[in-house]
Amino acid sequence: MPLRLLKQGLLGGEREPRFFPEQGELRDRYDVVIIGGGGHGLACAHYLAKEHGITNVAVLEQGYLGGGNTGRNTTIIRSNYLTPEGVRFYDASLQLFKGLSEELDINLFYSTRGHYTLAHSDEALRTMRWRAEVNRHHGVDSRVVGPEAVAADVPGIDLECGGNHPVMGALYHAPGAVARHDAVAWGYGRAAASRGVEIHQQTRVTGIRTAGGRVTGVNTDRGAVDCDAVVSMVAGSTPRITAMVDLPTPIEIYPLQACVTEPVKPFLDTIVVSGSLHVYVSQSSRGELVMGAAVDPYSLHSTRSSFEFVEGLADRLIDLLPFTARLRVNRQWAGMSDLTPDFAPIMGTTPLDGFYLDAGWGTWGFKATPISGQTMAATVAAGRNHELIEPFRFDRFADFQLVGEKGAASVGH
Amino acid sequence: MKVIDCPVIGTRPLSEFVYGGEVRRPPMDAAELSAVADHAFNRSGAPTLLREWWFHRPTSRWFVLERDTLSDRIERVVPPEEVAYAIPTL
Amino acid sequence: MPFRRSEAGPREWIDRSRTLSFTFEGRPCTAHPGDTITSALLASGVSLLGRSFKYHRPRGAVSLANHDVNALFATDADTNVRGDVTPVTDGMVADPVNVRGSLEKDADRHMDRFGRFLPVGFYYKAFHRPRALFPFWERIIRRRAGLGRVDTAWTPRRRAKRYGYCDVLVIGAGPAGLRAALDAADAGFDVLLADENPRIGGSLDYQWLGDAIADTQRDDLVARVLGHPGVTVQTSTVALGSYTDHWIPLAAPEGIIKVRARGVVLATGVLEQPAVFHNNDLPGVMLASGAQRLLHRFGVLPFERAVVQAANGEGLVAAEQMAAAGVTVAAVVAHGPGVTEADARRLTDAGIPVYRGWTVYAAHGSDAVSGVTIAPVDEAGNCDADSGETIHCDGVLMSVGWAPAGHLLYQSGGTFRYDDTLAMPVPADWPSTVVPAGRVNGAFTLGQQLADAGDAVRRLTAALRGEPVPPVVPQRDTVPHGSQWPIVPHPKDRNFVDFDEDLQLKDLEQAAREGFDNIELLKRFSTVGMGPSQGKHANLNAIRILARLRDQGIDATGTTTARPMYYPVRLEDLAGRRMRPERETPMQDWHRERGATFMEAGEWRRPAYYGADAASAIADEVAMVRNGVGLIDVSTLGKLEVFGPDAATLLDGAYTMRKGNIRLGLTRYALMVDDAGIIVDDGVAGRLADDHFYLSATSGHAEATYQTLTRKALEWGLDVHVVNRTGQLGALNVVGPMSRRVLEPLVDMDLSEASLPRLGICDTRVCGHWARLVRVGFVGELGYEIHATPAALTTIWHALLDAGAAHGIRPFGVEAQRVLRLEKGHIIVGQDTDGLTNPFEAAMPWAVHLKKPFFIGRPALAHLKGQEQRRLVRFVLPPDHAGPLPRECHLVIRNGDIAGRVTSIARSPTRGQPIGLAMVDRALADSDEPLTIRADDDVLVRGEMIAETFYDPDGVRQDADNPEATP
Amino acid sequence: MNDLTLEADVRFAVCELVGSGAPDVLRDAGLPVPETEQTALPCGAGLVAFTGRNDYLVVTADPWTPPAATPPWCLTRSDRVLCLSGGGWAHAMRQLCPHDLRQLPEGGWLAAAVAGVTAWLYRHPDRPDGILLGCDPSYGAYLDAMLTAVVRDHDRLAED
Repeated sequence: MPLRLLKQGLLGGEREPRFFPEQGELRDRYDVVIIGGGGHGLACAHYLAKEHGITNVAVLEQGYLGGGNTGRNTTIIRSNYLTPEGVRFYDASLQLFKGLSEELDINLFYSTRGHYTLAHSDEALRTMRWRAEVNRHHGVDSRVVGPEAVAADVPGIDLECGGNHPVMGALYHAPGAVARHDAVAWGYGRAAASRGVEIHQQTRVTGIRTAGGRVTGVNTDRGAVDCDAVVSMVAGSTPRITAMVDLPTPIEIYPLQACVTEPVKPFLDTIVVSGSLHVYVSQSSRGELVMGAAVDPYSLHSTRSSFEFVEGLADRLIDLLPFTARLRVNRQWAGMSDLTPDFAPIMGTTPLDGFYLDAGWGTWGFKATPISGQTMAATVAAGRNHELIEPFRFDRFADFQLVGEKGAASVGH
Repeated sequence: MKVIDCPVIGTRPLSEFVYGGEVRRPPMDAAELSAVADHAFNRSGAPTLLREWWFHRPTSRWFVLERDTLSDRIERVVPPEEVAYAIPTL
Repeated sequence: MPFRRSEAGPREWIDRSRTLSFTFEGRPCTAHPGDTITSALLASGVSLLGRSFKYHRPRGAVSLANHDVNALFATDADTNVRGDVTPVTDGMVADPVNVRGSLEKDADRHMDRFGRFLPVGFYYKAFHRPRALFPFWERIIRRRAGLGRVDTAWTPRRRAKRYGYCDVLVIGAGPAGLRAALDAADAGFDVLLADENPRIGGSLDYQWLGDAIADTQRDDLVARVLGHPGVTVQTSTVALGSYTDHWIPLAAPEGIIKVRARGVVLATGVLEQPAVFHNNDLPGVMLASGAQRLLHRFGVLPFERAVVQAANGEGLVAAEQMAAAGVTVAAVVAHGPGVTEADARRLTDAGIPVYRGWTVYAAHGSDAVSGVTIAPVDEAGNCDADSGETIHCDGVLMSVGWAPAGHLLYQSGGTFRYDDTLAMPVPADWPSTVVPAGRVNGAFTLGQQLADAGDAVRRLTAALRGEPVPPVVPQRDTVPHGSQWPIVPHPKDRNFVDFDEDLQLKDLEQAAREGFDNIELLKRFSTVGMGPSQGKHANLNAIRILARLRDQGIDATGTTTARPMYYPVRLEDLAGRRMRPERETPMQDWHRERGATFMEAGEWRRPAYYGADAASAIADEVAMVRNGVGLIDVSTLGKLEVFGPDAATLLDGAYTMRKGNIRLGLTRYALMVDDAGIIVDDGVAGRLADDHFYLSATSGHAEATYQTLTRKALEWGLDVHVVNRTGQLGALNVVGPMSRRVLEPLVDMDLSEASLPRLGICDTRVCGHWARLVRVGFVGELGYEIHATPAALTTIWHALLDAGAAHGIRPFGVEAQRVLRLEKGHIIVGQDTDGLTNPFEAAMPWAVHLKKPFFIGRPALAHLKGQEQRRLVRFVLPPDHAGPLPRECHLVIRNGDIAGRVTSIARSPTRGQPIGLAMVDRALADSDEPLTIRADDDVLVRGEMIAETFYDPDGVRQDADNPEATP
Repeated sequence: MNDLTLEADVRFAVCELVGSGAPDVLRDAGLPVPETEQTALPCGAGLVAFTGRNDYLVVTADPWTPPAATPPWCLTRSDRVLCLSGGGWAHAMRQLCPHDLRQLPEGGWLAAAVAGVTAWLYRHPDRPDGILLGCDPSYGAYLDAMLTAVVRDHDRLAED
């Protein structure tokens, strides 16, 4: 029994400190206003305070902490991307994740489980090899394995997948992990608040004020505040924010859905993804299968669920893991993904001085939480892009310098 | 499942359609790079009433629908002539 | 008769004349047909049915309404089976889940004692320091996770789903639902009435049972509904959720029905809510409605001596029913205005002691209730424990209030507000075509329910007819039906708010204290409402607790989202019949018979090669095409006909190369890019008339190319018809030096270069059938693509095999074709290009005719020309290259960094050395440096870039009149 | 339950008439000309459907050859045509098709997705108790297999 629990058990919960201070009034002025109290926004606030000493910071959240995509994703963390810039960025994120429970003193249940991306065609297998080679070049443990290796790690898998899409191999990514998504936001929020950052929930930004080509403040439904810098970290709400400053972006919003089954005793220790079958699945520490698929087929600003999603997912999952047919779907939900044309994020400075963007996360925002917080904080502090995010700069589209992550387009998540 | 009511082909389930994205007009010859990039990449991402292309597979027919991307309501079927434009030819 | 069966009741579901056998934990048990696992076990005197998720506390039956998630069972073919609603079948083998050993001697039952050390959110607070120890703790925690165990040998039992349609879908066949169904059907609507229970009648069959008026109305309603031709009844059917545009999937016994209704009446009723007191989870503590269901449906008396906690008239009725059935009601404790002085007198007169202003403070017992302590309580809910009294009993009935089963209304866009009198949320607003009726809408008396249903159908009828919708005639009850605060603190806690997740009052208080004082954060931190019952019994009390802590109203506190599914549903039921659209070419059977190994190409399956051994088969197939004649089925190619005066304009606008100046009877390469200049498809465009072109497209992109062309025709206002002939025509390619000789006798025309030149296209007759001949050169030999109807193609295929037999003709597959085209240096879109490759990068500047004023992607390509940062290059490895070949997607390394990747590679039988294509950095492509490839095991392989085509650069082999090509 | 039978390969000559002048050509050949898009008229055992701008699908028992002049262009098709008949046909089709085919009147035509692939459906007045289904020949085997499975399940349920 850990001492921490022994103490709370014996002394009672009254002495437990609050995670987040009671919310006060908005100040008139902040150095930095971060829009979006999800993982990214709270992480950025934390690193601004911790690593750059900038503590006069407000995080404005229209709903509740971590209530957007931070609390709606399927918690997968990996760095087996296709492009060198992607691999470097996500590997840095993964390294931060590993020490994060200790740093934030909250158990994120960061759990390295190994990650299989199944290939059902020789085309997919080629892409797996490409990713594996780029990963290995950058010191990331990914390799192409045969169907037998998949079968050994995934009990009960039907390598024939019902006959239409047999598993021909897989990209195995040993560092692939899961973590409690909510806790990441809470941990960062607590750490940031402890250094003086203000977190304002149920505070909606209604406008961004500019003068002379730079940001001067934001308007909210609780009043206006002045500030030198605004950082937009709002994923699915990005186009609404960029519209406030007339900044056209290539971002489109698509719902991304997920579901869980009732809890059963753990049988699946790894994370399994199939791009061809549009399924990804892992089993949580509660025993639920956590599952997702591709984004919805058309753009929409909504977190409504659709029945087609669970139908399709169930249909394909039981091709892959036939025995799960008897499991029951307990709950489904959706988030709003902000997709870019090259499947890479848009980060850093923008043509508007003092306005910083952290967006375009598509379906992989959660895994980038620590590193985007850290690099965006550095970018805001220095007023120029951190070198790790320079390839993801806002104006790369205007220059036709897209990131090649779309090469792995056949494989999601 | 979403249902699309169309005056031409009747009430149809969404699964019969392919989404073709918003209606946009390309820049013509000798456009600035910025205009080209804007057309190729930028989109009306914020919630709005959007004209979009939708392809109905069983009848092999394209429709332009005006849809509210926030409420998901289809407000109007737009005649294609309204969005048509001429292209320069040799 | 088992000792706990009651006298037979008028509405019971069981057939007492027959007996079934089943086993539970290995012990033989009996049941009557109609019994659920829970009712049969209770009837046999077993009250301990399960163990809780976290603390492994003993649990029993609570609701008998599909909410008893602490009484889950495993059978040989299933797990997490809900015992309260799952019928016993003869020979069933049932076991509890989430126990180690037996239910009684569960090895984890001591977890309860450690509860104080496992407070809310404990797993966030410990086990992570030191980091190295976390995997150890995680293994322990993970072992404790989950409920039932799965068996990897289970196989899916997929059952077909179907669509269903009706004018009006009524969900819930209680009083309001029956009335609504009848009224809607009488109005001329086609009505579907669905109810989760095996019989219709709802609360009429237990809560109202014995009320003479109710009984009469029930018989009348049921008879009329069953007899009405306009009503279809679906029993044992759960409405899973409400989705966009009135789609409501119903989980019916025969499989899921996806219903689209024009209008929906939600007569879904209310869910009885538990009281929160010490040990409120002990077996023997039940919802009053649960006890009524048990008694009236299954003829089971759950107790001998019970205490009833009532905050409403429903609780008193339950007490009276229990007493009438032979249960000794030791006391009714009642607080709040829901039980009046007159009510109390009625019971007292009947010999039932009533404690008004009292509440249940605690239940006692180890594995079952043995007694309760009751205590006075004030209006604010403060309990005077010191004045408490202890009563011996073996059962507690809780009747302290209700929550609306409003999930589908919420999902339909409805909203709720808290009604202080009824002590429950009631619908505030809803769409005109999804209407609540009955108790879900706060109409509690039978009269109110029936009137409310009538009013709901009147409004729905108007909405469906497009008439003005009349205002709501309120039918909500004005007397209390629940307690505002059915929650009692206790120094020893174990007063559970959420039975699924083992959450006690203190846990929610603690979560709020730590800052999780927003209802959504409270839910996520504490996990309240996240278990299998999704908060059906927990959410309302959790909101009450938070509201009180924050000193704000229930509505201000908010609510969590009611997400589908209403009840968990099996993946195999969601999946339904397996449908995998698969396309076949006219030759598919022949390929199978011929022993082809297939590979996937979208919905098609194409022969990869013929024969058992891949390497030798591919080598032989390549050799035969180069030296003799081969035959490949290319029916999967996209085939589009373009007709009309603007045909040339369309193609000029859609493809990078000029099309308008193609001469009649000739073809030209066709490359399509997107607005960003990225290659998306390639093929061949042939001209058959001024206003008629024939196009091919890649197998995987044919449909998309068809869609692009038809859309652009509209967008550009062109007079043109595009017809997709991909599946309507088969196609083959007969190719190799002998191909002309083999084909000539079968065709009605001269095949000389003059008659059908290279890149020529013409319609002719082959084997007497209409066919289209195209002289294409993908594999670099003289060859003829023959397009024909499926029937004709089959004939032609066999005729070619016969005619070519003397020349050793053989079929070849995609693998050989890939080698052959690589020798010729032709790219495969999607393999040699990726999601960002433009034609300049693909080393095909010749395919971009910027002289055209416009084509898709031209604006981008005009800027990108000469700007490419990488380029596709040809390379060779030394002829004596030993060891394994590098593979496709192995990296090109330059100065220790990534400088590109191999996109295609093969041993060229013709050149006698490995050849390939690689996409490399421009600096490297422009240099004359060697090409270094990092192959398997980090072996660096050195190759050389070459400019010329690997094979037959001048194309003499494709000359129909070349004596070498046509020996 | 009514019997359900599947005729898996109804022999028709099928062609597609595309381009201006198509109605005249049909009329000259004595074939019916539906006036509204997405409707069809019976033509012997077959039908003529008006599928788009100037586009017609002609399904006849005997091969029909239009004049060689273009437009309109005539394209021979090899649609797989199946017939599902028996009183339960509309109910059975609910497993494969999201449309409420009870609403499809006699003589009604519908181009719709069936079992996930594009098909046309026609309620021929001569076959009041059934439906003609046509699809691209490459999907023929698949659609046949799906319908066969539906019929088989229907029979099995009927036996129970």
